[in-house]
Amino acid sequence: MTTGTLAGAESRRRSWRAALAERGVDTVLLLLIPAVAVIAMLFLYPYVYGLMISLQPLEGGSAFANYESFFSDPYLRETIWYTLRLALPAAVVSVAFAFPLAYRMRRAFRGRTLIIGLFVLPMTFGSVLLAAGMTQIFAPNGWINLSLDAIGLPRGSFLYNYTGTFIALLLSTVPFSFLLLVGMFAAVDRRIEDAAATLGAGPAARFWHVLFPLMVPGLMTALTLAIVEAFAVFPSAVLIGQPDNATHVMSIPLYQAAQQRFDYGNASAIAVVMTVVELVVLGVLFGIRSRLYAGPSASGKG
Amino acid sequence: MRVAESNLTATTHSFRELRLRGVSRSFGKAIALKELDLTLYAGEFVALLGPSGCGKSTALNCLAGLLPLTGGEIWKDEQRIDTLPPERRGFGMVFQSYALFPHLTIQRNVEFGLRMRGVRLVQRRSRAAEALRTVKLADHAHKRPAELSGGQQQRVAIARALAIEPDIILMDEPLSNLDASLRVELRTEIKRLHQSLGLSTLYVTHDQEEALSLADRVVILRDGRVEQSGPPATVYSRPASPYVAAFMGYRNLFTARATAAAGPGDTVSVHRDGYVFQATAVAGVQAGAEVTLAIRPDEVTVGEGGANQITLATEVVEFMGREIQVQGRMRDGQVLLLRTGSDVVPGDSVPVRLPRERLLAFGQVDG
Amino acid sequence: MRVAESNLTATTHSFRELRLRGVSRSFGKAIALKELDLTLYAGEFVALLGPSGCGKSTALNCLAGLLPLTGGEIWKDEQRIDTLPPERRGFGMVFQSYALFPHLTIQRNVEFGLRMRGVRLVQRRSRAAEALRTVKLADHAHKRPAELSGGQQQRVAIARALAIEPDIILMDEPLSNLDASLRVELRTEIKRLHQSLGLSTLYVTHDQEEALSLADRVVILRDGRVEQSGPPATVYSRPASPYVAAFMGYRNLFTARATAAAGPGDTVSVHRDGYVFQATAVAGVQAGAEVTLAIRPDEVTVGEGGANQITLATEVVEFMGREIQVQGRMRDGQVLLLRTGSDVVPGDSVPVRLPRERLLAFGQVDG
Amino acid sequence: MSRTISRLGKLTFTSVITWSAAACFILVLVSLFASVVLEAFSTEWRGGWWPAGFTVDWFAEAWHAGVGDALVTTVQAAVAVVVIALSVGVPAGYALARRSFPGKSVVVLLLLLPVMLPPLTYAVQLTALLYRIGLGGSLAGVIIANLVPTVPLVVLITIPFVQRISPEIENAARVFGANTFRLLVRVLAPLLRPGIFAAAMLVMVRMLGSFELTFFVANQQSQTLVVTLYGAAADPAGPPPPLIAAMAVFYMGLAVVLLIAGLRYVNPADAVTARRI
Amino acid sequence: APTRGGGEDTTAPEKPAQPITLTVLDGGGDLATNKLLIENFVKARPELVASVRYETASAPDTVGKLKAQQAAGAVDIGLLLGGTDVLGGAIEQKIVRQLLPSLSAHLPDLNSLQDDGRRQLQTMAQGYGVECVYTPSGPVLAFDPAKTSAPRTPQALLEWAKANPGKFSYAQPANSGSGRTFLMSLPYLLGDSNPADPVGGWAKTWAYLKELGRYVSSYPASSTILAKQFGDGSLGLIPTIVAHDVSNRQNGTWSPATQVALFDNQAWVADAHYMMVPNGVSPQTLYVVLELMKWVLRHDQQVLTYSQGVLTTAIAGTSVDQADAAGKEFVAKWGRKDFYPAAFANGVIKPPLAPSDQLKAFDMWSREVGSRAGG
Ligand SMILES: Nc1ncnc2c1ncn2[C@@H]1O[C@H](COP(=O)(O)OP(=O)(O)OP(=O)(O)O)[C@@H](O)[C@H]1O
Ligand SMILES: Nc1ncnc2c1ncn2[C@@H]1O[C@H](COP(=O)(O)OP(=O)(O)OP(=O)(O)O)[C@@H](O)[C@H]1O
Ligand SMILES: [Mg+2]
Ligand SMILES: [Mg+2]
Repeated sequence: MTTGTLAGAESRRRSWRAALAERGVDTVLLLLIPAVAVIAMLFLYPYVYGLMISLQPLEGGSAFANYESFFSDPYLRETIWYTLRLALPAAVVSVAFAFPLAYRMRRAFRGRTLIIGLFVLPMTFGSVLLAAGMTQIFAPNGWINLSLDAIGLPRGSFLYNYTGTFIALLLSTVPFSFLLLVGMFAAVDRRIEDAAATLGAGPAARFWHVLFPLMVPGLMTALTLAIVEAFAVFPSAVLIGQPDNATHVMSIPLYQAAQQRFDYGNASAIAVVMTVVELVVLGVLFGIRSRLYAGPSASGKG
Repeated sequence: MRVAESNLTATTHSFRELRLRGVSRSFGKAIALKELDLTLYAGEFVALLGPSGCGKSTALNCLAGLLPLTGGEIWKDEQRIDTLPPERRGFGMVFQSYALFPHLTIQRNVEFGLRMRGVRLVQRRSRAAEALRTVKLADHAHKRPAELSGGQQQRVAIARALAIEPDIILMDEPLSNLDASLRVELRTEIKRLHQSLGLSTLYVTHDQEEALSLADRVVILRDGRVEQSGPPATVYSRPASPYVAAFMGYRNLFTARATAAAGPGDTVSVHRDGYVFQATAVAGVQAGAEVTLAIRPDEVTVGEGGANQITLATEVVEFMGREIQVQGRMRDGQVLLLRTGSDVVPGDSVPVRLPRERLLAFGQVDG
Repeated sequence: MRVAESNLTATTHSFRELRLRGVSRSFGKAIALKELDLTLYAGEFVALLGPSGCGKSTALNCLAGLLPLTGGEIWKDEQRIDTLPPERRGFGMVFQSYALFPHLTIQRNVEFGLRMRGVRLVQRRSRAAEALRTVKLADHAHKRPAELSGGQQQRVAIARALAIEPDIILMDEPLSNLDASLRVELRTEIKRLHQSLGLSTLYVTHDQEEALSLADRVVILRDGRVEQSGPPATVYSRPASPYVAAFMGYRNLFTARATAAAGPGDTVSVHRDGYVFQATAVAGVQAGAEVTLAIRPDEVTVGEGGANQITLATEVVEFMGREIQVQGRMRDGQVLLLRTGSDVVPGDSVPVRLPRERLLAFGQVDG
Repeated sequence: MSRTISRLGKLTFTSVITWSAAACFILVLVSLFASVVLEAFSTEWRGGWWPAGFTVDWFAEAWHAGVGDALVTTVQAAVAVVVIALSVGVPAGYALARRSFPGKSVVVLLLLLPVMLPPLTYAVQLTALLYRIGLGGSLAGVIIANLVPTVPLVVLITIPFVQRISPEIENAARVFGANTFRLLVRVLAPLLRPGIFAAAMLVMVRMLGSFELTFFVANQQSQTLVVTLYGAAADPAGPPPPLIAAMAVFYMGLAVVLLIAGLRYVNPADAVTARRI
Repeated sequence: APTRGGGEDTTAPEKPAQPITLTVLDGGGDLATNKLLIENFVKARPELVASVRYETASAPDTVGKLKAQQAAGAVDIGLLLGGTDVLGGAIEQKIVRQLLPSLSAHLPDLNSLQDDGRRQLQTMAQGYGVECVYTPSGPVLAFDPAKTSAPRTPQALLEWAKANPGKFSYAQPANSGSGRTFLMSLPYLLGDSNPADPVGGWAKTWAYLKELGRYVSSYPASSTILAKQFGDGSLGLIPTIVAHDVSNRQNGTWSPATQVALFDNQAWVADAHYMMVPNGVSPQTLYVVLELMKWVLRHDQQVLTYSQGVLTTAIAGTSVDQADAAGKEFVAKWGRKDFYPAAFANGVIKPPLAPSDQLKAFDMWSREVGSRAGG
């Protein structure tokens, strides 16, 4: 009798577990715990604290005063636009730039590791270093302009404007996208491409019809990270951009609030706005991604 | 295959012959193809046979342009094609590993080649649908490869290659994962398409029956070289070497000594284990030379009477469907396999006969 | 398989039986397994047969714990194991897709399971080496899977599963990519290991000969359900339904009408095309009911004399090795296949006999 | 190999564009790198092709400013952060790639937020938290604080790489007795190598470059190179550019050494699923 | 006992029984001048200090760091150094202790040490800090005498900029000492209605800067970048401050031939840096820090700072003549002996804006001037 009920309970528990497993809830999810714990403990509290103080304006007034002041001031409001017009093209261009190159890294050729190393090199520059180096070589009589002179091209103005920040952003996001995509390309089964070739697909068609769709998840991740990186653009916007004007990105009033006025509430409010804008952008991306293929890049036997 | 009213209308072929000339391919130090010479005539159905790892897939891959040659040339009539990229060779190919596009539905997998050829949507749809019907997968058109069973995936690979109706189609064990009845059906279908479309087909298989029933010519590979090439009946009944014989199901291979010299096709006397056998010499045999005798289990007949009679001590009896397979030993311990419909039990002593015309004697054992 | 001196020492098994009880598995709306009941007794060799896509691999995957069940239970004696994770079930498995570890050498692929079991290096090495010798890949131990041919990869998959010497081994078409002679060799090897290690084996194959020669019991699946289960000889000679018959090589299936009722195993008179046949009823047949007649091509004998005599107009003749396969038509157009050693040419009119004991009559056609 | 070369040799329109873009990029990079190194060795450099004179004094000065200790701390902290972030992040990325479960989007969002927010917005509170639990000023504190932005990065990068891997291989590992841990270590980790490398690189960069978090949490003993560098750069009298360059050369040197070491062991372009026949 | 979150700290100093380890956080680059004095203190008073740890960072980061430590009630910093920006942030965030008048007994009599200019800036500290660096800061105009001569009035400067578009610029005031000094000096130069009120009283200044901005191609983000651009010739004329004039020539960023000039009716903006004590330090640390402050303000110590790059000391009544040999040499080599002593006596010396007003000015500058660079 007792064993019967025990067995019944046991089997109920099991079927319950099976039902959960079917929905994806099983022991594998335990792997999430350390990461979620780290973030929950170390990030959530500070972040929620920031959220709370963003609703407690220093000057008093309504709880949303910090947000109201942001959106009612065109100079601040426009930072959204300045950020987007810097971050989005930079992210897209860096991924678009890294993609064909990463594609070419699939073939083994002499010097491949060198090229990979060179491309990843800027990851080792900090943003300050990057800015310092850029002010050196892009200066009106720096190497770049001297070279342009030497080959008879007109000098360019690469510093303290949109272009400068854009270049700096590229220098920091391209290597990363490149590294990510090189790895993703390597995971694509070559036989699939071979199959496409025998079916009459030339290099371009193979690329667009086979490789590209298989690369989409990696591309999206690269784009996401590039956007995140570009949104946080601060040192390069200030150091080689035009921080009050063409590169007046959201992080600038944020830093000013936090670092000059020590108005952490206001800074948090701007951070929240920035996060929301970013989430909208990423939401669109993820929305697109969820419609595309994300699965193994090989099929069949072996 | 002989057909009552030939439906082989004189299809016009875009080429006359495809020639591999001394094609070699090595992987590092390992040599997969060793100066392979092989010709595929337009409209011909050639079966490529050989043991696992002998270079069959390598040969197809070289032909399709997926592996660069380390030596030799490939010619299509007067055009040298081994330098063309795969997409410009226009061969259809069924990969041993299927190599389906994991991100495309079955429908689109099959349509892929047509799309590359710029075939219009409507026509593409209908040809893909037809190819899928041929392999009995019309119901699965909307699935992705990962949602199919192994055999279903294999059939998609076939449909994909057939849909483009290429001049030359290369198939690498296309039916290996299918059950017997489906295999027979598709075999027939492939043969039909081969004939109606005038395809030239190079077909790798390890299924001897498939090779024999489909092919106009059978090519046996050995370590990256052609060991024998000829019509199925010839290869089957007159293997050129013990190697081919072993491959053609001559599972009883044992040595004996010739008592006299004999020319090819002649009857030769050999002795072993106290018995004297009359065998058919495949090539010239010298007196006193060691020869290899070969006979298929199903050619060994049970019962007394006639020449080449020996007695076997049976050991293992296996059920094989219509017949049983019996493993027995000669007096000197040599194992012999035979198939029979009669009832034999392990431990029996059974008299068997090795028909002279089916007992082949190979002189000069190589390899 | 009957063996002269049984080398089947009474191996002690760690369990008595493995039971699948009403096991179901669906993918979305598609049902792959429908309340499957199946028992594997310790030490038994069960062959799972069925057409492509009928759920064989799904069944193995469920058993191994790789797919959660949508219904039913799996018991190992008194222990319910369907909730155990795969790594705790201790089964060996040969995947239909091989699923070799691409980053490991062959050697380490084969060692993998042993390593997971904490087997010491020296022992691991020797067991892996032995398993590789068994599948004739000792020379390739240092290669990566990508450097092997299809058949070689398949053999690695077998070696990997054998190396861990599991209680229960699940094999999903393990020999499909091997040539005939290697297949026979490995078949023997698998059987030997099965016996010497006392493995319980569930073996998916589409090769009827393999199933019949290896298995203690054959299970035929149909749409995720067991259609028939029994010893090879029974399933072969007494298929339970036209479906099984078709699967067992009864390629001639045609309808006729019973003239009188008959019980199972009785002789029943049927008529078609003006002929009257005597057939063996597999299940009860009612008078006047439509029956399906089934006969294998190789049971149809050429020649005059005896009952069940008909004349065929031959159409296609195919070379099959020892015999030829002839496709002919009865007067009403029904196609019949037969195999014969005699010389038949297309266009002949050939008298054939359908032996009563081999001509099966199934009443009540389902599906 | 010969195929590779023949393909590479073929100049198509797109390949010309790609390679020349790459060449420009590399040219800019290398000159950037070179200019910083050159500047660090220069007595003065006021524009033009070449500095006025050369000296190694700036390196000595940089060393006196505490670069030596900071180097050691940086290596310790960077290695620890990379190791911890990978061992925490990769399993989580695996779980997110392989399972879809109720509430997954919440977890994803939670993991996305820390990468999206500038550290400044939570640095003060996070630091206070660490001081409160007694980790302020310690190397452990520095390491822990740097996990916040880096763990999510690892997770994000891992996801697409896991999706690339056929589940059948995983199945095989499980059937042959690998539990989840061993599956991760013995099978997935090697297959994910390029992804892990990419993640490690990014973590390293974030770690080496993350100023606020490290500065707030560190004290003089536990400060990293970048904090020392910022400290020097914060001199309102305007630090001499060559000194900054010299410190930067230390910083780059360290990063380049780590990069080369990484590339020695992992070639991100090396596929485990090579062409098969 | 440490107090949390910036409540009033009333700890009384207490002489330590054992020498302590003192941590100094420098948010204003003040160690450059004061480190020597601190080291001397350690040597002189080993019974109080065993060792000193130095940390440096930019002004905003120092405030953030201290705030975090205080939020957790675990302050390990004993002495905070910084300019008016650090001071302002520290007062506003309530992270430093008010030293005067409550602890005046433990400090020297500042009135006797400081003259008017110094006292004005000491007053700005509201008792939260003790001045340790003082200088009339700027603006001075830097130029290359070989290429141009310096304008002597704001109007002439405008003309110069118009004649040489893109060749004049100044660093963003929010991020640079030189930029803000120029900005804060202009209302005096132009005669604005209320130089202390950037919002209401700077009409002429804003109009002037907007006009000037039409000929400026971009405003560099920091004095360092500005200096670099001037050094490499991209810019021909820049407003700078005394300290930068010295350091840039000294480290080779500028050619030694560079000259500086004053406006005719020069309005110096003074600059000062302060020693501060965070809330929540232990009584022993407090004692040591107060002793240190006394030490630093000693006449014999202050004259040593000439060798560390200053031209004016934190206390009145010192001169280069009293400096040691190194100090004399330094001033002789870089200090424009013939120019600065006279220049400091020229024109008026004004205190900078209060920190909160500075922020308002910076914000207005960003909106009105910075956002229109080059246009
Ligand atoms: N992941 C999946 N999603 C949807 N359908 C699936 C999936 N896996 C299998 N199926 C379907 O389930 C059925 C059974 O598949 P299973 O792989 O078990 O067949 P099988 O008997 O092994 O066939 P084969 O002999 O071809 O390997 C097939 O029709 C297949 O299309
Ligand atoms: N990429 C490679 N690197 C090294 N050796 C290889 C590679 N590909 C194939 N080989 C070797 O070349 C030989 C021929 O391989 P191939 O695939 O052509 O054999 P196959 O005849 O198709 O065999 P199977 O019937 O098993 O498919 C094999 O021994 C194999 O190990
Ligand atoms: Mg092959
Ligand atoms: Mg299957």
